[in-house]
Amino acid sequence: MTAMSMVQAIQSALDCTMEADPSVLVMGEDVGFFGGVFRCTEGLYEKYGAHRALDTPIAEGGIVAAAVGMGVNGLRPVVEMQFADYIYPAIDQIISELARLRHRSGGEFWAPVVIRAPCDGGIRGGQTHSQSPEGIFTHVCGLKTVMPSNPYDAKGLLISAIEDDDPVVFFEPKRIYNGPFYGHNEPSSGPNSWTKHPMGEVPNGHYTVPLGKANVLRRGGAVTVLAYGTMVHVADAAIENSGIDAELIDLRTLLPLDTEAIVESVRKTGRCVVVHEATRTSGFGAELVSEIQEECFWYLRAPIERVTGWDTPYPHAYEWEYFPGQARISAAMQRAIECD
Amino acid sequence: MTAMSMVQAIQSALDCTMEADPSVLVMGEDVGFFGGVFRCTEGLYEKYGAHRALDTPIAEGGIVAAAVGMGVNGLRPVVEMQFADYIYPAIDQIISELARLRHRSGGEFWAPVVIRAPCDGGIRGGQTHSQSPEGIFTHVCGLKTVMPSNPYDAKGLLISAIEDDDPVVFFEPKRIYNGPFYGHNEPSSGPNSWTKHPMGEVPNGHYTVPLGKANVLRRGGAVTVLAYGTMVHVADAAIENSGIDAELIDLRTLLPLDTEAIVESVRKTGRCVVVHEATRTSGFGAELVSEIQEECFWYLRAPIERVTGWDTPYPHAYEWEYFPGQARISAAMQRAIECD
Amino acid sequence: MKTSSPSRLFVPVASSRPGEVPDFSQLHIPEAKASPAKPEGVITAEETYDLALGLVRVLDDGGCAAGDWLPDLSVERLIEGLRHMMHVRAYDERMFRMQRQGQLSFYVKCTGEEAVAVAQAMALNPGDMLFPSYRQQGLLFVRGRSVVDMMCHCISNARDNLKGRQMPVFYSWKEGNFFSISGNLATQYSQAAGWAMASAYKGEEHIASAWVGDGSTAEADVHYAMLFAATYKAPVLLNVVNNQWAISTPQSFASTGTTFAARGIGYHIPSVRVDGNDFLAVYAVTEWAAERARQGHGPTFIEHFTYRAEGHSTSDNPAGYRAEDEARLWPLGDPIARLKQHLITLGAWDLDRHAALEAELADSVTRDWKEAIGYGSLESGPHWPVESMFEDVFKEMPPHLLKQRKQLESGS
Amino acid sequence: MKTSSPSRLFVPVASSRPGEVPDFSQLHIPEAKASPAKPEGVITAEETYDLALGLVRVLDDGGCAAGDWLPDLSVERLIEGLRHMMHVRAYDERMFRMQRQGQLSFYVKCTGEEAVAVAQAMALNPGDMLFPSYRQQGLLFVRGRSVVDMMCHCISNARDNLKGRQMPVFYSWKEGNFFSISGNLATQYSQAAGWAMASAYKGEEHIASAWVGDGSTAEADVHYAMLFAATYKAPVLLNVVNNQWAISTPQSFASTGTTFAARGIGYHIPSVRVDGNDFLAVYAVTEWAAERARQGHGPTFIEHFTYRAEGHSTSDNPAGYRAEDEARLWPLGDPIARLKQHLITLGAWDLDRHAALEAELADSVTRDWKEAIGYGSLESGPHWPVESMFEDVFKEMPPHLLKQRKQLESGS
Ligand SMILES: Cc1ncc(C[n+]2csc(CCOP(=O)(O)OP(=O)(O)O)c2C)c(N)n1
Ligand SMILES: Cc1ncc(C[n+]2csc(CCOP(=O)(O)OP(=O)(O)O)c2C)c(N)n1
Ligand SMILES: [Mg+2]
Ligand SMILES: [Mg+2]
Repeated sequence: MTAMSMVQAIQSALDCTMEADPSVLVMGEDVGFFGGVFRCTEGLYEKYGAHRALDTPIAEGGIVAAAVGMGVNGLRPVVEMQFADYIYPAIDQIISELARLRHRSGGEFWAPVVIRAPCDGGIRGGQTHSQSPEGIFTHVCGLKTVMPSNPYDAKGLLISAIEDDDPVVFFEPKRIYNGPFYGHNEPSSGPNSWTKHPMGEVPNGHYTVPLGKANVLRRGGAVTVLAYGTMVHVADAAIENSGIDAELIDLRTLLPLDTEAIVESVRKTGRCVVVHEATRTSGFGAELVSEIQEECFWYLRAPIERVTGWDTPYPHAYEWEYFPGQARISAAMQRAIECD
Repeated sequence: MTAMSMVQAIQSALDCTMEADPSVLVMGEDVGFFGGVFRCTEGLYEKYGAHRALDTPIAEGGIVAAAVGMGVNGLRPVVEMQFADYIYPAIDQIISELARLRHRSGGEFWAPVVIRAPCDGGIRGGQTHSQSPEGIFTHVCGLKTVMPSNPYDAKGLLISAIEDDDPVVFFEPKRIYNGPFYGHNEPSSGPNSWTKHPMGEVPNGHYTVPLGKANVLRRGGAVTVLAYGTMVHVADAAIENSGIDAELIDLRTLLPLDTEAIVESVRKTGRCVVVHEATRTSGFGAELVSEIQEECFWYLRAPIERVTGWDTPYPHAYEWEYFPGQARISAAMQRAIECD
Repeated sequence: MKTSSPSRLFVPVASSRPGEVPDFSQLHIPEAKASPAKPEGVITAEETYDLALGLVRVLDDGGCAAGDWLPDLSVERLIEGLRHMMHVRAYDERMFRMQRQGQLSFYVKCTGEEAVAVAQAMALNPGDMLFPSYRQQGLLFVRGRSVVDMMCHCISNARDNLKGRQMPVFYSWKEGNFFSISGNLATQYSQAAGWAMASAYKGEEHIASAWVGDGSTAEADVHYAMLFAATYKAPVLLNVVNNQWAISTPQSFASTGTTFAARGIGYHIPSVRVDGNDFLAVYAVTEWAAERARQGHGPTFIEHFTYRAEGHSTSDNPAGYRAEDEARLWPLGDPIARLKQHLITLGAWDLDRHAALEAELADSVTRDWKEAIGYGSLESGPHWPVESMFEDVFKEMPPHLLKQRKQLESGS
Repeated sequence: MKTSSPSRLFVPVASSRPGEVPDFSQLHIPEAKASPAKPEGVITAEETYDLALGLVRVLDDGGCAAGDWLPDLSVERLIEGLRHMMHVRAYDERMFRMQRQGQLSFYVKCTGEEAVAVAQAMALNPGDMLFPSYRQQGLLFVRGRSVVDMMCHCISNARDNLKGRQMPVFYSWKEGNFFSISGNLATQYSQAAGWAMASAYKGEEHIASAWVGDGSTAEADVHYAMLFAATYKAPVLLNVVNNQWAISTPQSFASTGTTFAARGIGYHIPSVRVDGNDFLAVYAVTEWAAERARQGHGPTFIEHFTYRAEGHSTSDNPAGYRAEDEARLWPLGDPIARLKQHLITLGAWDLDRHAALEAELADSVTRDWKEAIGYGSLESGPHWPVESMFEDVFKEMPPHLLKQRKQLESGS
């Protein structure tokens, strides 16, 4: 076990899989010689060579297309989008091709491509370095969508994703790339290493965290809080600081969703708050709310609340006002509990 | 008033606006000389010239980009995507540029572009000529999303969209392009002209149907059914044939959503069925369910049902098994009513 | 809009429209003997300038073959090529008629362009991977796919290898290294570059070959393919089938007024423009390019200059947008007629044998059709079980799809 | 993966990496007097072959100007150009330092590339529309934007014309016909083609000019821009600022081994490669291209051959990926030093005046900074009211945003 940041855990996942399987390669803008603008591919170029830590032209659509072709030809490309905000030029290849290939060819062809994309705000990146487009991908049949909240899960989930024969879009919350995030609505507060964080202790070797399984992080009876990525930490802090007896579920995989774990919890608590940083309207929270109200209707004692980013582009100056912070989560939990 | 198919009504909307305003032009693949593969731009080339009924290269991303530039330079381009399935190569320009321009420039620049896209199944088009991607666009702040269900609305809404200073994605359900659809799950049943359909009588001149206003098509007290596009007809037939006292709301505009009309109805009926042809998970139905359960929780007497396309690519051979037909809608209404 | 100045926007026009006399005066078709020389050894993109702006031809208008592009093909191979092209045409005729009778939802002919797919497939190795568009059915004939299987796919019956999921003509045939065709134009062009990169990555000798139409070159994926193929010297043949039309839109909306092959040079890819109706020339250029790729010299960009003699598809009526006579007057003729003439000139073929072969192939596709329809029709089945639509979305069916499948089965 | 053959995948390499001696041996920089001739009259793309593969230079290494590209610029205009470039550099220095002190979230310098934006803006008309990338701040200086306003934008204070929404350097200035810069590379390149098409549509004489970096040419929007501009002969200047690097990636991952200008010819666009560090050459080429566009002869594709002398941005450390000396040894020198030398050679400038101007401009940006920060800082404000973030999403605020704004205000 080593104390790792999420960046290091991702590096380690890539290293482990590349070492074990010569068909695994990483590719993307600045991922080769330089090791990636967020350093997630550091060291791989020296260790595995230019063709396995493959620098590419700045053409997201071309990168994914090439990865699809490579996947069809027996490789397992792990593509890095420099920012999730720049995944849109590749979306036709992702939706129309990568996600559909196995089905449309009657199972003849498929491409085991993983697309890693740093998402969310947290670096004063304004509207083009802060987006959270995960919801869109959950609407696309044929894709798996994952977002880890800590180094342990990041490595275990990424290894699962690379070994999976289906395409996976793997979102990495930048805000917690380099250390834990305790949900303070201040850019620089909180400790800045994972050393004392249980999920920051990461095995050096191979292990997996299964896709499609949520993690119940806190047990509680008063209200269920569903979150993923950074928001797990914010929700955790909100629960801690509000003293509410909440059950906190880290979804880890958005699709396929661990409906079982969610339903079990909400049937028990009768109340639910759904949290994400993405914009509200038609965000993934909407799917969660719908699924829960269908499955748990007779158990619900309060409307399910959504605490999300506002329906505006991500603003440069107001990161922390845009950000769904503890106060909003606490207020939502409170409203849920007070209902009857 | 003239009896028009939806195709003719759209033609007429384009003709009216082009005649009134020299800054309006139509552009897209085969829309010029030929008049469009679905004939929606027929006659405009002869009447307004090659530069206003503008044939383009087959490059959806380039078409929208050019339209954005034209919009910034004072024109009002109405872009045709040959099929909604081919909107993805343009999605970066739509999401990152068209939708964001006004906001990111502090209101300095904006582009009043309308993007028309024939959507849904109905022509045995398989997975690449049948998709319903509207849900994705409702997740994008800065875009308006519209889908008419009949010729009268199609013309009135399209004129509103063209005259609107915000970008609008305008989905046109192919299945009802050339005549009414009475919701029979058979490809060729039902009458094939709009002559006797009230909403098929269309004024020849200028009129508008406002964006953001739903249309209550049937009054009823037992259950609210929300639908848009083709599904309005299927729901209508299901209600008619099941004899259920349902209230049917045609949303017409998905964003901005007419929440008021929806909430008023569901508070009255206490039950709701949401219908769309798009795939289920994270479809626009999820947003509707979430919004309703938030606003009407204490009025709800049954879980809100979603009747949607399956979470699979649209299959060639099984159009009518994939299609959310009357039987599924009736069953959902029945379940909703029987609950208590 | 304030101004009322006349528009200065240039908009390309078609060389002919309905009611007009077809006008080929812009074409500048060089004679076969004026073909640019076949390069020897390693070549740079710049050195292919004449090849990209000229036109490689082997067969002249009289059916004689000459020049340094003349491929080394036996008479037997030539007859084989002729037979494949005629088989494709017979198949197209049959399927088109069946569509008109309501047996298929859709069909696309490749009439007039048969030489491209047939000659290219014959010049490639069976292990080479094909990424076609919807108009290269000829590839399947050369690779020996069962025509009955192709038909079963087109009518989505119980023997359709694509399980009723795809439209007609969007074939997939893994066994024959024929990639699943997408309805989205050009998306596979760039994938072919990736496939070829993987082949080099693995140190293998297989190459890839990809096709798009003239109109489709406008899509981003064609740019990506050229950029990636050139950057990584990927062993891939990037073919553009310039059949002059993209549905109703002439090639001038994609060619920017020069040849398509010229665009390849801008990406530093050796590029060739070839008479696409000349079986021998297409074969020779393909053989040459494949050899380059296999030896590690990277991609070749090939423009096949041909003509779409029929409508775009069964959904189309070309009378609405092009001069009636254009196809008949196309100055580069018909690929089958030209190879036939060549074989006759060689003394290896005659009109009787030709007529006999035509009849034999027509019979053959009729028999195949009868067999295919015996396995089920589109409207009446039998099809694959409806529930099979939930399979292959993922490798293993996740819970939400299991649930939906159950709902479908229970009709709820 | 079964095979263990060695990889045959070609991957481009940088000309130098840390610890290596910079190697410019591949550059082939012609002398100024070897510049390709300036074309007279209407010209086809093919006729610009030499211009696209060569390099237009006016200033030689000693600061003398000659040749038929020599623009007709008075000494006053040259000094104006020098002043703008020095002003930009002073501004960059100051802002970079302020970023290091935590006053800006991010900053991008254009050091070494000042001639591109400054000379081009001076050669264009004020009514021409600019679609820049983030490294053409020089355009704003020439067009006379208030430096204080630029700074206020960069620190998102209450006087930021973009209301705190955009990152630093993503300027927008409608009054100066300077389009809103996007964080997404190249997206505006293709919009510029559309803007220019609209200008022609309306019969107006304004032209557009757009910029991307070498790395960004790989994006689809650059392909779209070239295709649309060429197809409709749009009056637009398509500029590629080839500063050799895209963050850590050398231009060889985008250039496919030829010049960027060569790509333009493939799209049938007259194309020129110009010494981007030569103020006079950039001015001359721009003036020529703008004139062509204004006369209805369509687009020109211009590669500015220059060098990114500093890191990519404040988020970057070039020591991690390129040889330390590369910038200093760049064989085409520094644009300010070269114009300065030229003016000295002309007897119109001297070292004292230069030093004085440098000091004056440093003072000026210091004063501007003090004023700007007086209107508010990024961290402490005052900013625009937080609720203003709900404005301009749509022209009029729809109900759901009104509701969210209320929630924000009430903290719920
Ligand atoms: C991305 C995309 N856009 C549009 C279409 C609709 N479409 C199908 S075929 C076609 C014309 C293609 O012309 P070309 O590339 O010249 O090929 P050809 O049909 O002549 O073989 C168009 C526009 C599509 N299938 N995919
Ligand atoms: C669509 C998109 N992809 C990736 C990025 C991240 N990115 C920002 S700048 C840059 C390098 C651009 O290099 P170049 O075009 O050469 O311009 P330069 O910085 O050298 O001026 C990259 C990859 C982005 N902003 N947008
Ligand atoms: Mg064509
Ligand atoms: Mg650069």
